[in-house]
Amino acid sequence: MAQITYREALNQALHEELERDERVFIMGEEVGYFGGAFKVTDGLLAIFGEKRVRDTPISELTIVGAGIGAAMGGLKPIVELMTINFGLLAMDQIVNHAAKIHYMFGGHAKVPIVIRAPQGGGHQLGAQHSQSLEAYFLHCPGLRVVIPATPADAKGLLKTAIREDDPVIFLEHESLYGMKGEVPEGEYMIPLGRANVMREGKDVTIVSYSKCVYDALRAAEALENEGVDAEVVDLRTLNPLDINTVVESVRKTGKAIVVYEGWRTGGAGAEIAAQIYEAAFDSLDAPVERVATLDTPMPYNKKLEHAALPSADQIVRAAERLA
Amino acid sequence: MAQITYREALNQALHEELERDERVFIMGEEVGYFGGAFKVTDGLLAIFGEKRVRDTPISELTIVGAGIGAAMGGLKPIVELMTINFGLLAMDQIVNHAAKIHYMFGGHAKVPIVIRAPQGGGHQLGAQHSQSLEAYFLHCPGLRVVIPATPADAKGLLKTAIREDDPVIFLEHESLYGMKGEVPEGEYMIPLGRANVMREGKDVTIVSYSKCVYDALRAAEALENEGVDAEVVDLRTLNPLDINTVVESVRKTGKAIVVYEGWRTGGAGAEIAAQIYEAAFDSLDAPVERVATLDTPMPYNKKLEHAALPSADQIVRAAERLA
Amino acid sequence: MALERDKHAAERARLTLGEGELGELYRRMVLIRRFEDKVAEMYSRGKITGFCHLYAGEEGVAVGAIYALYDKDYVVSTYREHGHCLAKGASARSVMAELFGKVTGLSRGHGGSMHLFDQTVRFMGGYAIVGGGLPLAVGLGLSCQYKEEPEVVCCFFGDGALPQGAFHESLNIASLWKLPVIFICENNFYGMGTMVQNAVSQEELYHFAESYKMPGVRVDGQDVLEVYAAVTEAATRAREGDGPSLIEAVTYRYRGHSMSDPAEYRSKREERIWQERDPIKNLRRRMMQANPGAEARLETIDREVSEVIDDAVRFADESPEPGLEELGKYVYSSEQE
Amino acid sequence: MALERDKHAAERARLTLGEGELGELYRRMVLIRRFEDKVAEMYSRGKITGFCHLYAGEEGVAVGAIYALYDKDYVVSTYREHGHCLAKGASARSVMAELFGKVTGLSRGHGGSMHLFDQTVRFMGGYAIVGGGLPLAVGLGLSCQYKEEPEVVCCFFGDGALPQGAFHESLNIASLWKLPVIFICENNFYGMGTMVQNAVSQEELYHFAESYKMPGVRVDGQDVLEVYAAVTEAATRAREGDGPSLIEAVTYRYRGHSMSDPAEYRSKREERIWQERDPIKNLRRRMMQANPGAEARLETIDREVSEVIDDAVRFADESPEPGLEELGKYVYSSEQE
Ligand SMILES: Cc1ncc(C[n+]2csc(CCOP(=O)(O)OP(=O)(O)O)c2C)c(N)n1
Ligand SMILES: Cc1ncc(C[n+]2csc(CCOP(=O)(O)OP(=O)(O)O)c2C)c(N)n1
Ligand SMILES: [Mg+2]
Ligand SMILES: [Mg+2]
Repeated sequence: MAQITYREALNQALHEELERDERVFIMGEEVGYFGGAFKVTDGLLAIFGEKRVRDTPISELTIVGAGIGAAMGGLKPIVELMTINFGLLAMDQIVNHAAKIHYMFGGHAKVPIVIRAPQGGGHQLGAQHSQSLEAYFLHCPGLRVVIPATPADAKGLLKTAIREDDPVIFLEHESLYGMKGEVPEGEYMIPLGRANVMREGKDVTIVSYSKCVYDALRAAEALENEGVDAEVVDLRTLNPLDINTVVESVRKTGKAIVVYEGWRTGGAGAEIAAQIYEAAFDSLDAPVERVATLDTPMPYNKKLEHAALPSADQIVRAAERLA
Repeated sequence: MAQITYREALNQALHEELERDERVFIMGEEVGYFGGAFKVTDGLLAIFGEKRVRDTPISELTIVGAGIGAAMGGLKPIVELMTINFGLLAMDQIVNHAAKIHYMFGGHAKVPIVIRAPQGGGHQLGAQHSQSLEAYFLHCPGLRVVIPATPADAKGLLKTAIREDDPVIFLEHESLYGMKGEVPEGEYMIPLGRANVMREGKDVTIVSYSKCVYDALRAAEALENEGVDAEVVDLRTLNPLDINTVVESVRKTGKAIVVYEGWRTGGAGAEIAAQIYEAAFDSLDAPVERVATLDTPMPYNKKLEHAALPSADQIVRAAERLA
Repeated sequence: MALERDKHAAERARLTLGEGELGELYRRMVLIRRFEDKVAEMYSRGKITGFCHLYAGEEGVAVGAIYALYDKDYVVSTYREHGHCLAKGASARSVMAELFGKVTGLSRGHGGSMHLFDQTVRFMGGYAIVGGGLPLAVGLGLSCQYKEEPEVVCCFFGDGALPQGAFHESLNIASLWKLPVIFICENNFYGMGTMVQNAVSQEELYHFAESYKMPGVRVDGQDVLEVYAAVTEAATRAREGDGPSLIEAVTYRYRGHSMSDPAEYRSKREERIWQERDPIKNLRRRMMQANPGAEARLETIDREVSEVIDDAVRFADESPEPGLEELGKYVYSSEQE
Repeated sequence: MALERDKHAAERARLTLGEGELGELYRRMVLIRRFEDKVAEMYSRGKITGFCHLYAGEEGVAVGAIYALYDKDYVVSTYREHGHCLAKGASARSVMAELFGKVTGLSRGHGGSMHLFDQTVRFMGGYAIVGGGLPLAVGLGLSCQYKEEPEVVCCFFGDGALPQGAFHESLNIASLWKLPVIFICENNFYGMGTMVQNAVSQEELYHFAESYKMPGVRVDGQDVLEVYAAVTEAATRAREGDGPSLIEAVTYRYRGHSMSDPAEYRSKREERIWQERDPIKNLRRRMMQANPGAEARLETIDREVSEVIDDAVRFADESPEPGLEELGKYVYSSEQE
């Protein structure tokens, strides 16, 4: 299998789906001539032309809304938000429209749109450019929320997302674009709602998604040296949420740490923890630990930013508290 | 003490604060001549004039943004969003601006704005007009989130909110406006971050806020007949969150039910539950029960809407499961 | 690029349309008027609940505009959409049933008055966020252009939507991409209790078209034929690939903003003036002038419409409510079956 | 209401301003240019990180506009705000320190290049959401009007912000309420890699003013005096209660969008043409024409500015980073102490 980057894996998925289905098209700011702010759509304009790879003005609300309308008109739009931070301008179209239309019209309308967006901190981009907002979309029935950690998942999940009939929020992590991994060529799809046990272990369950999965894996290695055998679960999608895989693991280990880059308070980790308690209360030896971003806007200073973000270190310390 | 409605209590708080401080003013859609879509600002225009009670066009993003700018310019704006559903259009100004400005400018700027909005379901207004979105604001450091249940709290907390130096999201429930209660006249302030034990009990703790507090109280009465003595805690504010009062109660009762009108998944109740577990794990006999709105957009049909919303009945059943 | 209002357009349209067609326009307007009157009655009897915004007085706009469209053209509307939905061809039965919250309703009782939808007649929904429909119309327009189909999209919204950012973004993009969208602003002078001059810096709303380099025109919304003529022209443009237009139809809502608004901010005098400019009476007068013998036919239409409305109410009343098993359905299409 | 460009405005301004004042304009432009060059150098040496958008080439706009203001007038800007912040009077030291992420920086190292703020000179912040600053400027304008103070607000934004709903909403409200806001669109032809004609349906951006019934004018942003003259006029209007204006300043950024953009979408030829229209050279030439003896003074200024910049770098370099205890501070003002 080829070793390619997360970015290339996404590009491959887009390429294949554009080729497979005439109704699929991409639109967003700088996705065409510029090749995407993070170069995810690089080269696609040259192959598929302006109709299928469409540059838009800076109008997040209407780009998303137009994607919804196009989906209702029978197309399969992929809308790229340059980063999720700008998606806050489109919340009305995402939450009040995309998520509601199928339901409020009694199932008669469908909105097969994929809204892709990079997110995350760690590059000293400051308070307005470093957010991880998956919790907002998790708290909105009608949306699917996909958040891949590996190049293979990025490809497999994006292809699946594009073929869904429901609106999908597809969140990429800015720090992962350059990461390499093995990615199956051609048709490769991963169903939504299947968590991935990335590392088996018996002493503690570390549940995570997106970039934090790597912090979890690093922590697991460190813990191994301390004689702690950690299991690492990558959720891959937050809606549907494969809580069963998590619960099975927690039943085995009796301990759980949830790691996520959103702010700690009210983040996806609170929901995941709550579901763990609800399903595996009797198996838990101690409360679920949450390792997340501090409840502060992201500071620019590198040292401060580093301290605000979750890290392998913090996971190790959480595991030690549980031990 | 006078018995007045929640609506009148809010109106009184606004009236007093407008009188007390020249810098305080109100703006929003229909707040002036119309007296507010829910009549909360009724009569204020006549007393204070157009400068202090300002009707705006339908431009949620810019009304909120203008409130932020006015606050930075030294005023104390109270911005009314006609309902929180329309606040989704202003998420960028709320999350990317109001919540960030103090921090990202190193403490040198202040944004003393109050954003008031009615929310909630139960009036057959359908999917786009029935949401309870407090969880979005809870998951945003930099914002205070105030969500009163009683007329007295509505007054006391609004007056406090107006005098805060930080941005406050002040969420009212559409079903409460007509509710009566005793409200102290004149200067009456309730500090943020103090939960209210509305009913003492020893068998189970029911934690709630806003309208659901009344469902909790009704459930407590019903449970009394079954010999279950429930304690009911009204959180009053979600940020700051007075988890201590809750934990103290749970330490006593060993059982907790969190009741909230947001969607179950990813709602404020997940965070509250997670914090209860974290602080009182050893006191808990069973997992915290969550009673919330079903994870579905709100249907119009009355019977369906009723079934989607949390209710006293469901709380009673949750308590029975815990018993 | 703003166009001067063409004062003869309506008269030319009358000459072009046969008496049968004029009768059809009449029928649709009467249908909507009677429908709304009945809705008001049913609302006060508690059969209809929630927010309910009636279209009485504005029939000339929906009917004139939609009559200028093909069946396969799309319509996007607001919460005040009963009229557009009926004009586009949805059955009175299924609209009334939706308002009654019945499973036989257009949206299976999930939507209610503000959220009608009928894919079969390409009525693409009523939306309750002011300005929310415009981006959707842009997307539908894009889908027509993309598929190289001749359809156009007709998007209705109120004067209250003008100050929304979505208006600007949508017109800008529709113009840039030359999308086949007809933006129809129903200027009834009020957004709830706010007069348009207190909400929009430019009172001649059609002038906004200039910034976006698209044709803009103001028409008399109380003259169904003038609306018809303007939309016909805009639709032709759009179909020929010449892009969007903005049409400001000046009109008036007879009732309050919603069933709970007594409209105390308006004067009785103003209301009376507009009642005299009634679009139905207008067309009736015009048809009678051209052919005094038309009266019998118009009266037949009136009677037929009454029967349709009565039948719709009966149907809605007798229809079952959705069962509780419907509650969790339709959140995700994948989980529907 | 769009105004014709007044070709003699710049020359009139030159005659009005004394040589000392012209020298001050020159000093500020040179300060910004040297500052930005130094920032580029420090960026490549890893002293400055994150996103960093330089203002080189556009100095005429910030300097000309802000020179037309009073000290107590407000300025609101974007992520490309070093120039506006310096022109408004912030010290090079505290701006550089902020870029270095130091606690002595304007925002204590919390903000970085995109989020400068200096209340003492009424520089009300750089914001990184395209269009995000406009509503804030409206609010600041409202606060001036409310307090019945004569201050005005000058709000800078790029051509890329035009398609944002916030632009429309803000101009509409500012016009309705006659707020003292000067909207200055820095049209440098690109928003990242997107040319303005692919983003805005109307290429003459100042024409948008018409819809909002406010004066709109296009000026040559490479002529600091022309900018100064236009903003002086707009500020006078605003101060007299006559409301907002829209000024489109045509300009050019010499570098890529940010430090990481090689600007491959532009031709070398285009870049060369604009280098020839350099605002600093322009003013220098004009001053020398009027008085050939000015050269010595200009060279002194150049030298002084170099010293200021070197000092700023030294200061920034030697300043301490914020301690970890700063991390949780400033989330809430109540918890700060
Ligand atoms: C974004 C948003 N803000 C506010 C409202 C509340 N609201 C509903 S209708 C309305 C007035 C709209 O007036 P207009 O667009 O003129 O339409 P009309 O009712 O006159 O047909 C308002 C403010 C809303 N539904 N959506
Ligand atoms: C709402 C939003 N969308 C997208 C971006 C990403 N972005 C940053 S700058 C920029 C281009 C802005 O161009 P322009 O307004 O012309 O300003 P210039 O950079 O030319 O000064 C874009 C798309 C953003 N910061 N905010
Ligand atoms: Mg109206
Ligand atoms: Mg630009």
